[in-house]
Amino acid sequence: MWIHEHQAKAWFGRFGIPVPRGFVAHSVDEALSATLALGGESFVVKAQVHAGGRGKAGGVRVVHGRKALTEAVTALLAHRLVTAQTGPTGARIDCVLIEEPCVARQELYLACILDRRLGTLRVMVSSSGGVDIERQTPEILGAAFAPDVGLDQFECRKLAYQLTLPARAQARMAEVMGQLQRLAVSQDLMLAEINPLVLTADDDLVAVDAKIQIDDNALYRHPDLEALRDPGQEDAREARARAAGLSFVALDGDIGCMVNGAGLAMATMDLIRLHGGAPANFLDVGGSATSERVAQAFDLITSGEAVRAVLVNIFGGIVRCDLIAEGILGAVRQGNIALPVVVRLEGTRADEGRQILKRSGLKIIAVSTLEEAAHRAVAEARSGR
Amino acid sequence: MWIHEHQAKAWFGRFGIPVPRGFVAHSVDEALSATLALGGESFVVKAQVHAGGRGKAGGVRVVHGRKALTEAVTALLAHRLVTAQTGPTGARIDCVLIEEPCVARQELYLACILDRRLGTLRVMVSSSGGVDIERQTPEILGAAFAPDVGLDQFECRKLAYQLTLPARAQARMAEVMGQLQRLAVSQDLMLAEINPLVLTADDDLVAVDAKIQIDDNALYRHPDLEALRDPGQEDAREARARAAGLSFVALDGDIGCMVNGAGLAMATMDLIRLHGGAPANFLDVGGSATSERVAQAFDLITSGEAVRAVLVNIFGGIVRCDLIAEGILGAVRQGNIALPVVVRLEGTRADEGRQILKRSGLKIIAVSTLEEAAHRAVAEARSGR
Amino acid sequence: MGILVNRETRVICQGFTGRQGTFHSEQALAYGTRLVGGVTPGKGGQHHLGLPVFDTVVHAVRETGADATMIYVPAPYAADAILEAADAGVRVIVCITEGIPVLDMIRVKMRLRSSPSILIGPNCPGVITAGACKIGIMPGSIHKPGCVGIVSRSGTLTYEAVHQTTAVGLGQTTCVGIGGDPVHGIGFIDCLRLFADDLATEAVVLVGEIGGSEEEDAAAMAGDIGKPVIAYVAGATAPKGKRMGHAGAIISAGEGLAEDKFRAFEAAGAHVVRSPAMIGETVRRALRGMEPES
Amino acid sequence: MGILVNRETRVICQGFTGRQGTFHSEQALAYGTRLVGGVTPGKGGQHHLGLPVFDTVVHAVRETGADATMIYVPAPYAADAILEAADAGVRVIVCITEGIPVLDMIRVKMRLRSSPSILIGPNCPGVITAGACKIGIMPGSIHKPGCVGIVSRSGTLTYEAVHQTTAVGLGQTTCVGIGGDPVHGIGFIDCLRLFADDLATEAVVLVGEIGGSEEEDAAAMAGDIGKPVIAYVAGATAPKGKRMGHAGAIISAGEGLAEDKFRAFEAAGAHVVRSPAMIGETVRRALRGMEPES
Repeated sequence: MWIHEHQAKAWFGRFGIPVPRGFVAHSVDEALSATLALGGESFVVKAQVHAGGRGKAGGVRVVHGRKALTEAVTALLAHRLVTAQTGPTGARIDCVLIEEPCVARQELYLACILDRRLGTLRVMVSSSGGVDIERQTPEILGAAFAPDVGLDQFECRKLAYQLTLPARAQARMAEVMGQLQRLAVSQDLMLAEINPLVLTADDDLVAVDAKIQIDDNALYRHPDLEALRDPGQEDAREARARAAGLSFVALDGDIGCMVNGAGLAMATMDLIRLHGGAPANFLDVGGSATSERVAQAFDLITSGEAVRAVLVNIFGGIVRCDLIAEGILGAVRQGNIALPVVVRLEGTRADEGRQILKRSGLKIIAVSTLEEAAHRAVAEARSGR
Repeated sequence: MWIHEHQAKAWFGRFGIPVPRGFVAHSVDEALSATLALGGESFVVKAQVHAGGRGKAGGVRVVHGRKALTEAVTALLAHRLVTAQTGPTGARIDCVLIEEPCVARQELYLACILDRRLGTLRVMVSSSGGVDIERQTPEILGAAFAPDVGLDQFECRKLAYQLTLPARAQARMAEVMGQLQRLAVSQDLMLAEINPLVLTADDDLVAVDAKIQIDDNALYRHPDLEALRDPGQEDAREARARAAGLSFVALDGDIGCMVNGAGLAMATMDLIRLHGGAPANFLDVGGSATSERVAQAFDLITSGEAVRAVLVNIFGGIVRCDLIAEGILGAVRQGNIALPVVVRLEGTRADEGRQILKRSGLKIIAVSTLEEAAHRAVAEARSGR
Repeated sequence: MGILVNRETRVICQGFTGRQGTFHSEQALAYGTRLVGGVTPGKGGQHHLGLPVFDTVVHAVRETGADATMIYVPAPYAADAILEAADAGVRVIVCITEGIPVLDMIRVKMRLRSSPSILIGPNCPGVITAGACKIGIMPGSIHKPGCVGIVSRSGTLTYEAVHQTTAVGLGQTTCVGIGGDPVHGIGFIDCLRLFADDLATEAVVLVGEIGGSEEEDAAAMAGDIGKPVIAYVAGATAPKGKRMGHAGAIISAGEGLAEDKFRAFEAAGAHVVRSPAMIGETVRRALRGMEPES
Repeated sequence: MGILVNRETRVICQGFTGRQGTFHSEQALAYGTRLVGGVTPGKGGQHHLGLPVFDTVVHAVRETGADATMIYVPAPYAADAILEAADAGVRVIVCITEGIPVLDMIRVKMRLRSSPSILIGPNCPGVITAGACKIGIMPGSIHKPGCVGIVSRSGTLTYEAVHQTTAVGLGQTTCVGIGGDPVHGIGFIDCLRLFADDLATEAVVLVGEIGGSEEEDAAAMAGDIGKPVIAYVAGATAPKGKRMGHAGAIISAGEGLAEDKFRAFEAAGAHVVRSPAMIGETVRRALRGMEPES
């Protein structure tokens, strides 16, 4: 789960990581109040969306005076911001963060990430950060650590004192590093990134941006974190799928896919592409596919206008193909689905499932191999164009 | 640092360890209010002092009706309780805990202690607890654990399911064990003991007594815990010594001892005994003996009426014997001390120190060996009797 | 033959009396797995499916001589269940549970470093040696004793690989699902090593997916095991930054692309399969000696 | 000769530029200790007492080749300083700091288990090989190169033992203060082993005190080191349940009594000294071959 920059910065404040003074605004009035509280004439207006690349997309604006601020806030609030990371529909801006500007002598990078290879957490730090870090490939220092022990303070110093920074900033860096890893461990974060971490004129450090991702699997032990979720930032269907316990990703093709198992679902997508087609979505119906879930899944995968065909690929393990078949019939009947539906059932009770589909009288295209399923679905989608 | 039973039980409550319902009372009125809040006619009145052995000393009373309760509370409050662990002067009772009675099907024992041999914490549990546990030597199960990791929940189960208890109580025991070790680790406890942990009629567990000792060295990271300190439970001179950064223990002999270093101080006491004398106290003046500290130390070791002689034994390492000598002169003059003062100085600037004492004109008995120091101090104390 | 588990493996089930534990224990028994008991705290002394129930794993191991366990306990308790099994000296620990927090798995992995136990999973279908021992949720019926070893991050996609290798008449030795989580127990490399030493295994199918770099790491040794390795990687068409069902299946910061993984296998001389429908056929051809130029 | 440190030992000081670090570094230099630099974060690149200052221990070790360190940093940071020294591969870590929380020391000990570093202390006077290398707060002047090894939980009581062995003309090889805290680094047993192997050491004085059971554990091997062991235990007259200055000096729940410790040493055939004034004399007699009946 991603949270907003302003939420992440509030956490930073509580963990002793310095951030610019700022206020969240949901309206121009709130934004103007924020300027009074901040004082001065220059402000930074930052669109609060769950996506990077905001600066280049016009989502971060430095303004002088209240008139310019009003214009900037008006231009952002309730609009959608399209960045390199949002996809073409962009992300809705429900609020902005109004901050005092922070003059950077140097932009640094600091993050606490999951190191999959070692199976630990890792702190990463670089004396060159900023918007283009992914392209710069600057020298990045890092240290892996065990969550129970935490990153030792001396490890933080070892990293900080390798950076070419004033002595005071090195000491602050070691502290901020310690605080960031404590935050990450205490809140089950998969990613906590500060980019840029700004070196100020007086050799202090300020977290000017903040990116935090929480481990969804750990949310149960942080019931308070659910309040940080912003469903407005999720694709509406992805949110619905999550609520139903399904895994759904919207894509831009025309074949709706319902598959059991994430790996098989990806493989099905890959095969559609190999056959010249394009999946409209990815839906993993999971291991306990009841007829109700199948109906919900069908609803999701057929809901986009672009969908021209449906491909169901089920390899029954725990899932029983006969139940899936009944679920499909119900969904097709109930939803009045006129789209071509290609179904491949294999594994537990596959024969029974195929019989059910055959006897239904509905125009469901039952196939028996993966290859055939992809081939047929692509052909049906093409003919429906 | 020890805390009171009622403070420990408040912690237990917060960590999910069940305790009997109860209220603290500093007066009979408060005690009567407590009975109204508790309801019923039977109550347990427990003197709140920092010492074990309260039950046998009359500090824990089960009463029926409000009249008996008033009598019991009156008999305890503002009196001193002498138990096997308090010494002859006893401990002052400033408040009592009024609790609902808890019927025990069985009395168990549970504690989290420091395992010095392994250098870890250890949970200990026994299916027979109660007042005489130290004499019973019952079968005690235990498991050592690392504070960073905590005692694994499965380790708790391994212990709990070895106890001959109903299944529900075994499960509860595993939980309580986990909670107790979390409490111990989070609050830097050297000892957290529940004796008895009572098995109730409905197979639940209730902590009927609680004994907690906090690591003094760790108090700096728990500033809130200072509020739990009850200076009224400490010997007044021990409290004064602590405030001055000195280590002081009141004893029942007649030779006041000022020594630098705990080991040498104990050795000095031992030697006094070997020579047939008895130390009135133990005072470690520590490694930074300024004249001010020496004056405070002198004040402490001579304050008891019983003191008939003073023995100063300083082996200068960091401590400079000349400064000590000046401190002694100042203290003797300022405090108008008429007692015989035997001084042995050795180590850093010992010659200079001895010279200072010699030149002072005061009746200070300077000796050069440990043996002589003890011998002379005992002789002086004897002649002063 | 096969790896990790066989006809002699004595298996217990943690979470034995629960719904999932019961169902899959029945399935395991039906397949012929030597299930010897189970663990459910508080139910020690009872019997379930005709087998003894114990309060703790250490007790179960002492009484039954179990050397493998399958874990069907809910995610909040699964890490503890794994550690309990390791503490009791269980050799092969199969954790089916999905949804375990990453930090829990980091803690588990660190603790297991000093343990001889092998963890399979979590969030995996389990392990099966065809015709001998099934520990997990895979449908036993699709497996056929044979000569292909399979190791996979996926569940149903593994079944697909099994189905195809059965369909071409080769059958399987052992199929290991290593799980879809970013931090997990046994990995591709461990399994390749085990398959390399297994006399019955003549070829190895490795089914990877996007995310992380475990496939690249495994590719480095795929050419050295003396047996053909057939590699497929799911998610070539997955968008960047989106989690594709599995917690571990996400392309991030230039890492985890399917194309990079395919290239690594190609460079190592593995038999790369771009179509998931061609796994069985590719194994058959590889075993016929139709090696790709390398 | 002697143990742990000698003329070749290259020493750094952590907390070098602080008041304590400065004072005791000067003293060490005056004694002839080969002090080669120090560490104070934020002062790297400066010089202090004519020696280089570094920001980190790893940097100091790389530049100076130090293999021992003395730590004079405040209690809240001392555990981290110990771990930093171990991480940098320092062979002998001497921590003088008192007042370190017990849980910190538990954590440190657990981490050091997998490290080749030897920790001396904390809350100790340090270690000195007479005439060669002084690392700690002991007064150098009372030591005289000789043949007695000393190991002690106490500070000034160690000086007393040193003083007495010097006074009887024997002198010392190495004196190790293991510290007065309940959880500490090197212990009596480790030191007895080292002294056993040291050719220059002809007798060992062991100074214990009440609390814990380390003396009893050490007594078990005191008879086996091939050299006389002279044992004194402070606190025979200390009341039960009272902490006698040192955090570790407390008799609790029937454990830690001086009498039990004396008896253990007697049983092992050690030369037990009941009077702290008789330590030197007892060593002299022991070395003259006046063994007690055993």
